[in-house]
Amino acid sequence: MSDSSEKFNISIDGIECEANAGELIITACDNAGVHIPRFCYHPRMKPVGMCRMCLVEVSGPRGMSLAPSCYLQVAPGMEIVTDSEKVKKAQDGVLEFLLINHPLDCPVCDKGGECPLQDQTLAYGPGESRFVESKRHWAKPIPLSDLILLDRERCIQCGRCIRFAEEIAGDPMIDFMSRGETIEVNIFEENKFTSYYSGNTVQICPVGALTATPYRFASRPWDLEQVESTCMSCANGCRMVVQSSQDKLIRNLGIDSDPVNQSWLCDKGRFGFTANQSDLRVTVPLASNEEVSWKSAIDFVADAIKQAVDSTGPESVAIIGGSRLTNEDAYCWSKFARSVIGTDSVDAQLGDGLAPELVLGLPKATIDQACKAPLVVLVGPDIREEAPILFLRLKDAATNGQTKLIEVTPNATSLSKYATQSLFHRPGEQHVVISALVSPQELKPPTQGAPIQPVAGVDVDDITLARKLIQENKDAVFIVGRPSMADSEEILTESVSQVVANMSEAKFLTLLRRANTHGALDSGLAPGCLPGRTTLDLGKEHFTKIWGKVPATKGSSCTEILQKASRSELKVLILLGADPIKDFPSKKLALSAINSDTKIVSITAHMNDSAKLSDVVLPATMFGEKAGTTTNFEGRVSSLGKKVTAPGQSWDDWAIAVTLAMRLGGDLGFNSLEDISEEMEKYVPLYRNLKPHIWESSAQKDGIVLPITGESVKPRWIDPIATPGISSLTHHRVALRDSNDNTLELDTGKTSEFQVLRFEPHQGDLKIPTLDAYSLRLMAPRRLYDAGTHDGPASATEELPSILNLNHYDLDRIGASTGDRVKVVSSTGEHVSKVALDDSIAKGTALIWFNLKANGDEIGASDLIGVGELVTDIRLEAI
Amino acid sequence: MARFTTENLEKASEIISLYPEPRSALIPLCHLAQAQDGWLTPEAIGQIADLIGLSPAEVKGTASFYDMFHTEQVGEYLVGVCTNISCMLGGAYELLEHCEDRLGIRCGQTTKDGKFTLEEMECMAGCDGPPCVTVNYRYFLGLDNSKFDQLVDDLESGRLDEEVPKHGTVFRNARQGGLRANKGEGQTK
Amino acid sequence: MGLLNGFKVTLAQTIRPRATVQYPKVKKAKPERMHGRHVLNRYEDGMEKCIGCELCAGVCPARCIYVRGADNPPDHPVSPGERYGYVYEINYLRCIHCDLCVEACPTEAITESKLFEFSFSNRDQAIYGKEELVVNDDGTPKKLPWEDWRKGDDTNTSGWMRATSPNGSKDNEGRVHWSGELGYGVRKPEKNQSGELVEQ
Amino acid sequence: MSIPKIVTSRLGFDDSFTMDRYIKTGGYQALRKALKAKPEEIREEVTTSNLLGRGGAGFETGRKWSMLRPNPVRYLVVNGDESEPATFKDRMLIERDPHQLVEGTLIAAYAIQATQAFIFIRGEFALGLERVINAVNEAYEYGAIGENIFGSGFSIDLVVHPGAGAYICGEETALIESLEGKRGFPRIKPPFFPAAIGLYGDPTVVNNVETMSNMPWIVNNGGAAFASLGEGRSTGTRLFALSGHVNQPGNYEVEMSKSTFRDLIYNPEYGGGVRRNNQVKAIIPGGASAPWFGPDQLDLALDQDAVAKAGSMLGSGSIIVMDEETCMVRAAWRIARFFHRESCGQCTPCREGSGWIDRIMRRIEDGYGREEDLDLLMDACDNIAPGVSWPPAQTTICVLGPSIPSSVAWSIRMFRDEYLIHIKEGGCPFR
Repeated sequence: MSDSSEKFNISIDGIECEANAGELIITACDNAGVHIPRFCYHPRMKPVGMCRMCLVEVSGPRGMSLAPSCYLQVAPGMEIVTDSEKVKKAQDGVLEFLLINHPLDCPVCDKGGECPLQDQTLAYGPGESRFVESKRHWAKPIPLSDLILLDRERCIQCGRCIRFAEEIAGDPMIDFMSRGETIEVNIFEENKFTSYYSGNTVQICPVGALTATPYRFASRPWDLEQVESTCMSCANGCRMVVQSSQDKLIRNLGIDSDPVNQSWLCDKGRFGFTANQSDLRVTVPLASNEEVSWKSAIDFVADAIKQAVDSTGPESVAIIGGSRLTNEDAYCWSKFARSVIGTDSVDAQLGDGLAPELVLGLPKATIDQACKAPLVVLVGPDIREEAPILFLRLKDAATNGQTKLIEVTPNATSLSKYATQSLFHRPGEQHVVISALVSPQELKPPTQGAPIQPVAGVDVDDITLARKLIQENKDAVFIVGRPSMADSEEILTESVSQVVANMSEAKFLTLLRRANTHGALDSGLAPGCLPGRTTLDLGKEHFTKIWGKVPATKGSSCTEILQKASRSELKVLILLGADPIKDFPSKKLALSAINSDTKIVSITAHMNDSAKLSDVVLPATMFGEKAGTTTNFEGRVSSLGKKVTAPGQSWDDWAIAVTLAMRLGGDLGFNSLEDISEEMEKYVPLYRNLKPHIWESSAQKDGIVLPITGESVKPRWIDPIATPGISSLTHHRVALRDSNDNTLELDTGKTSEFQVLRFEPHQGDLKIPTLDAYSLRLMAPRRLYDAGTHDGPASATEELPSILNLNHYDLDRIGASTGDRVKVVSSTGEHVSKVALDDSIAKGTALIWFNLKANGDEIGASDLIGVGELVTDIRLEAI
Repeated sequence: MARFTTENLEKASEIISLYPEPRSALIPLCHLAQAQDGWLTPEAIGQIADLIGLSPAEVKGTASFYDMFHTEQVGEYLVGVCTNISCMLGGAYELLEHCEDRLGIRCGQTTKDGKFTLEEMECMAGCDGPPCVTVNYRYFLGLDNSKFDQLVDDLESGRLDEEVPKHGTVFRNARQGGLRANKGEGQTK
Repeated sequence: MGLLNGFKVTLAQTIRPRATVQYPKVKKAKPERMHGRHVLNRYEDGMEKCIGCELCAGVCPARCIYVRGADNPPDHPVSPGERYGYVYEINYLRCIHCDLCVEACPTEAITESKLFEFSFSNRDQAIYGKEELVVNDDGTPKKLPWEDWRKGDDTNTSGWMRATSPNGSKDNEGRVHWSGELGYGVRKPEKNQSGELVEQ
Repeated sequence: MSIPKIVTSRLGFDDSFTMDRYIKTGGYQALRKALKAKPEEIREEVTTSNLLGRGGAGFETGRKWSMLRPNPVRYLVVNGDESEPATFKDRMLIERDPHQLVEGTLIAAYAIQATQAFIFIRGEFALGLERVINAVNEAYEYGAIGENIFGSGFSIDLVVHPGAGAYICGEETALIESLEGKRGFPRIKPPFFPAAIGLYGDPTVVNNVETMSNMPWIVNNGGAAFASLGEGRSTGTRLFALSGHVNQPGNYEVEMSKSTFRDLIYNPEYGGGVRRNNQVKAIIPGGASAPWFGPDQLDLALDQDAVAKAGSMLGSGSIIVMDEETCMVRAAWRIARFFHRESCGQCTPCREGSGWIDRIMRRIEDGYGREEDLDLLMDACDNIAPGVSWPPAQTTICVLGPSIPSSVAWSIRMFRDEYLIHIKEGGCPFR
C-alpha cells in the first residue's frame, strides 16, 4: 500500500467520504465504518481474492459490476455499493457454496461461538441449505506438528495459514495440495510444521480447521474471560489478550498492536501459559525443601539478613535477578535493597546480558524506527532465537520495505537470507569488524600493493561493501545483543563504543533475553544504578530525600556476587526469580556459589536448579497472576493483566519485599500496587505522568515508549475477522472517538531532579587472545526453546542435543565423526562430549547451544566457560 | 532408485539453467523424476526442493496440482480413456466399462501385477477418433472393444515396447546444452 | 339471612370436592410435560450422546451446568465423534428446571425426567456428576437412594417434545422431532402431533 | 474452393514434421525475410492482417503486442496447452508441423523484441513434445535460434516447457504461474495483466499455437493478403475442429466468415453429414464454455462477430455436433463434470459451485432429480456468473468460473422438457 498522502473523494453506499490513494476498497470501507464480510483477506498480508466473500458493486468503465473489494484499489470518484440486492445475493451465494463442503459440527468445533464463518453466515448467509448431496470427507484431524492439528473438512481454502507461513514467517512448511474441490492444506510427508510461529495460523484461521493442542476442547468461547496483557516470554513485549476459563489460563491471542507485534505471537509466548500450570510450580514456602509457614519463612530470611548486616555490613547481602518482576515489583525491591538493607549489590542480569549503561544510556530506537530506517545493522545473535517477533518485523522491513540489512554475526542466522550483507566473523572479534566498518579510516594493506588481510575472518570485499552502506547511512539503527555466552560482554561494549564514537546519529535497539530486564534496570536493579536511568552518584541526593537512605558506594555485579559467595564472603543471597546454575555463563562458579555457606533465598514461581539447593524457597506469582507494567527492550512500558488467582500460597514479589521490610523494622510505605506506581510517578522522572488511568485509555493500549515524548499514538481499528477469538477490544476506533479524557497531557522526559545515565564510549583496547592452531573457539548462542524454567512445556521444535558441533574439517582433524565422544579441555577443566557435524560453522569454531538439557554424553556450554575470560578457547582430544 | 541418478542430475542442472529463475524448472524436473522412477517419490520431491531452493511442501503442493504427477505408485501402463463430450458422444463410457471388465479393475485402480492403471481422462485432443485412448500418453484412436483387447495383448506381450515407453516418460528427447544466446543486459535479473 | 350471606362462599366451597391431597402420603400423577431431574442419554450401542459442547452450560440461565470436553480416547470412545463430555455437572441447588439445556442440546443427550423429589443433606450431594446423570445400560435413569422415583417418572422424558420448531419454520409445528434411531426413548407422538418421525 | 491453406499446407506430407520437408517447402524463408525488416514493420504487417488470437478470446494479435510495457526484459510465451474439450487443432499443428510453429514463434519474438521465448506445450502431448523439442534442436543447429540468427544480430533462446496436466493452465496468467514453477492459479487482474506484469514480473505476450503458425504466411504474403480473406474483423482462414456426431470428424481450415456451420457439417469435404443421417439437435460452437446453438442457427456464418451477436462464441474453434439421439442432460452433465475436475480451487464459487452442479446434474441423469432442482441449478449458475447471460458476468478470478454455467444453463433453457422427463420418469430415456 502506498504511502502517498493524496486523498480524494469516493462514495460508499451513496455517502461521500474521503479515501487515500492506493488504498484498497475494503480498507476504505472499514475506515468509513462499513463492514464488508471477508475470509481470505487479512490486513497484514497481501490480498489474493480467493474467497470472493468481499464482492461489492463498483463503478467502472462498463458501469456497476461486482468486484472483490480486497484487491481493487480506490479511484477518485469511485462509487461503491455494499448493500444492493446484487451484492447480497452474491454474498449469500458464496456462503452457500462455502457451506456445501463444510461440516456442520459446530458443537464439537473449537471455533464454534467465535467463528467468522458462523458469524458471517448468520449475518449474510442463506437461512437454509439447499444441498442434499453428501459432503466431501477427509480423515478428522491430522497432526501438522505436536502443536497444530488440521481438520481438512472444515477448511474453506482461504489460504491464510499458507500465506502466513510463506509471506510473514518465511517457513513455507505447509502448502495447498491437489486441486479444485479436493484441494487441501498439508505438510510434506513427515516434515512437521515446526515453525516458531505456527500458532498464528490457528489464530487467523477463519474456521476451526486449524486447532492447537493446548486449547483443544478445553473450553468454549462463551465461558472465556479475557484481559489485555503483555507477553513476558521474551523482552519484545508483544501485546496479547490472556484468556481463562474457570480460573485457569487457557489461551493467549496476539493483539494487532501496530508498533509492536502486529497481531503475531511466537509459539513460546502463545503457549507459555502452560508454564503456569506446570508441575514445577512452587506453591508453598519451603525451608530446606520442607513446607513451612510464610511466617517462619519470612522470619528465617529476615533474621539471616539482620545477622549479616549486623555482623559483616549490608554488602554481605546481595540480590540477583528481577527480570520476571513487574516494574512495580522491581522498584519495590530496589527500594528495599537500598533503603532497608542498605546494599547496592543488586543485579537483574546474570552475567549474560548487556552492561546497564548500554541498555539505559544509548540513544534508543524503537522497533518501528528500525523497520523504517534505511539501514539496520544487526550486531549480535540470531534474533529469531532471541526475539522472534522482532525477527518477523525486520524480515518484513527487509523484504517489503526499504530497509537494508547488514548482519555482523559469528554464524549464519535466520536473517541471513534477507540481509543485504552478512559478515560472519570469528567469534569474539566482533569489535574488530565493527571498527573496520565505522571508523573514518578505510582498510589499508599492511604495505603498499600487498593484499589486505581478511578482518576477523571476514572477506575484505564484503567489509568494503558494508562499509560503504554504513557510511552512506549515518542514521542507521544498530540492533545489538550478545551473540554468544562464551564472549564477554566487554566485546559488545567495545563494539558499541566504536559506533558511538564514529556515528553520532546512530540509534540503538538493545536486545535483552529475559522479559522485563529493561524495566528492572530502569528501576535500578543493577549495581551503581538508581531508578529512572540514573547512577548512584547522580541520583544519590534525590533518592536519599525520598528513601531516607541510599548506599554510599557501588555494589557488586552478578559475577562479583557469585565470586564473593563462593569465597563465603557473602552471607545472604536472594535469587529474585533467577537461576544462576542454568543461566549464568559459567556453571562452575554458579554451582560453587550456591553450594557455599551463603544462605540462599529463592523467590520463584518454579522449582529450578538453584531453588532446589536454596535454604528457603518463597513461592511467587507469575505472568497472568499479577497486574502491573512491564518494559520491553525498546523502553516501551505496557500493562500486564491479572487474569487468574495464583496457585497455593504464592505472593506478589512486591508484597514479599514489603513484608520483609516490615519484619526488618523498615517501612517501604506501600500497601498496594497503586501505592508503588504512585510513588514511581511522583518521584521518578522517567515515569512522570504515567498515571494508572492511562492504561485504561484506548490511545495507549500499545504501550508507551519511555521517556515520554508527548507524541500521540493513533490506535488501529482491529479487524475482528483477522483475529477471531478476541472479544471486542477497546482498540476499536469507535471507542477512541468516545473517549475525550485528557490522557495525552504527557510531558517530555526531561528531568529536573537529577541527571540521567549516558553511555560514554570507552577507549578500550581489548586484547583478544589469538586463536592457536590447535584450539577451537567456542560459540554458545541461545535458542528460543532452552532448558529455562520460564518455558512452557509445549514446544514446537524438536529438542536438540546439547553437544559440540563442528565442521567437517575440524572433525576430520581430530579423527572423529558424528556421534563419537571426545575429550574437551577448557580453562574450567576436562569434559567428555559427543560431537556432531555442522558445516554451517566456520573452521576453527565449535558450537554448543547454551542452556539445553544435557543428558548422558552431552555437555553444557556453561561447563566450558570460565569467568572473566574474554573468549573461550577449547581443545579437543579423541578418546 | 528414488534419488536422481548421476546422469539425470546432470540433466536436471541443465534444465534449471534454461530458465531465468530456478523455480521454473519444477515441472520439467518432476517429469524427469517420474521418467526415472515411474512416479514422484518423496525422496525425489525432497531432492527437487533442494535443487530449486524450495521447501518440499511447496514442491509437493505444486506437483499435486497437476494431473500427470503421481505421488503414489501407479502401474507400468497408464491407460487413459477420454470420456469428455466428444468421446462420450462416440461411446467412451461404453468402452470404459469394457476396459474395466477386461483389466478387472475399476477406474483409478491398478492391476494386482502392477501393469495397468486405468484412468478416466479429460479431453486429450483426440476428438477426431473417438473414443480416444492413451497408453502412457501415446494415442490409440477409434478403439472398439476388440481393438482394445488386442491393444492390451500387445502391451502385455511387449510388442508395443518401442512405441509406448515406460510409464513416466513423457518425452524421450531433451534440449542439449544450456542457453546459447547471449544473455542480454536485462536478461540477467 | 344476612348471616348466611356472609357464609355463602364458604358453604359453597365445603361441598365441592377437595383439590388438595395428603402429600406425601398421597401423590398425584405428574403432568406430561413436567420438568424434573436431568438424565444424560446414551445411544443404543451404549455410547454417550453428550459431546461436551457446553451449549447447555452456555444457555443455562441459572449457571448451574459445568461441562468440560475432551478428546475421545481412540480405543475406547465414550461418544461417537471426536469429542465427549469429560466432566458434566449440574448443581441442583441452582437449577430452575427451565429445560433450556434440553432445547440447546444438539444431540438430545440431556433430557429431563419427571423426578423432582430429591433432597440433600450437604451441598456436594446437590451437584450431580456424570456418575449420577448418565442412564443405565438399559436406558433407564440411575435411581439414587435419596430420590423418590414413582411410576412414570422415568418415561416420556422431556426431550420427546422439545423444540416443536427447531429452525423456526412453521412447517415443523406439531411434528415429533425426536430422532427415531437415536437410542433410548423413541416416543409415540403426543396429542396433536402428527406422529411422522422425521428421517435423519 | 481455392482458398489458400495457410497453416495446414504441409499436412499432406507424411514427413511434414521434418526439417527436410520444411526447408523443401519454403521453411524459414519468412524468418529470414522478417529479420531483414524492422521489428515495427513486422508488427505493422500483423496489425494490418487483423489476425485475431486463435486461442479462444479472439483478441487482435497486433493490438496485444502494442500493449507491451516498455522494459529491457520481455518474454514471449506460446500457449500450447490445448485442453478445451473437443479442440484438437493445436495438437495437429504441434505434431505435424512443429517447424512452422517454431518459425512463427521466432518471427513474433523478433517483432516484439523478446529476450526469451517459451513454448508451453501440454504435458499429455507426448509425441508433440518430442517433435517440437526436435524441431527446436534442429533449428538451433540450422542457426535459426540462438545467437545472431542468420547473421541478423538478433539473438533469442527458445525453451520448450512441458505442462503437466491442468486445463486451467490454458488461461494465460495461470500458464505464466505454471511456467514460473507454481500452482496453476490464475492471477488477479488488475494488476497482473501479462503485458504489464507477466512472467517473472516482466511484460509478457502470450499467444496461441495457431496464431503463431500463421506468422510465416503473413510475413511471406503480407498482412493485406491475409486481411483480404474473410470478412470484417474475422480475417484469414481458421482451423475448425469438428467432432461429435459427424461422419468425418477432423480439423478443417476454412476461410473465415465465408462458410456456415451447415457447410462445415454437411460438406463432403469437411464433416460429411451427421451420422446415420440423423437430425442435428444442438451444436456447441466454440468449446465447452460456449452457449449452445440449436438447429435453427446452423446457417450462421463462421464469423467471430456474427456468432457473438447470436449469443455465443467461436472460442477455440471447436464445433461439437449432437444429433437427435443424444441425451442433452448427459451431455451437459459431462461438461459440468469437466469443469468440476479442472477447477483450480482458488475461488469459492467455482471450486464449490462446480462440484455441486456436477452432483445435481448426475442425480438428475441417474433419475433422482426433483423438479425444484432446475431452479436450484439456474440459481447456482447465477451465483457463479450473475445473470447467466453471454458474455458472462464474473464473480471469479478467471473465466473458468463463468464457463461452468454455460452448458447447464443453456441445456435447461433449450431442453427443459428433456430434464422434466428425466425427473418424472426417474432416469434417462436414451439409455
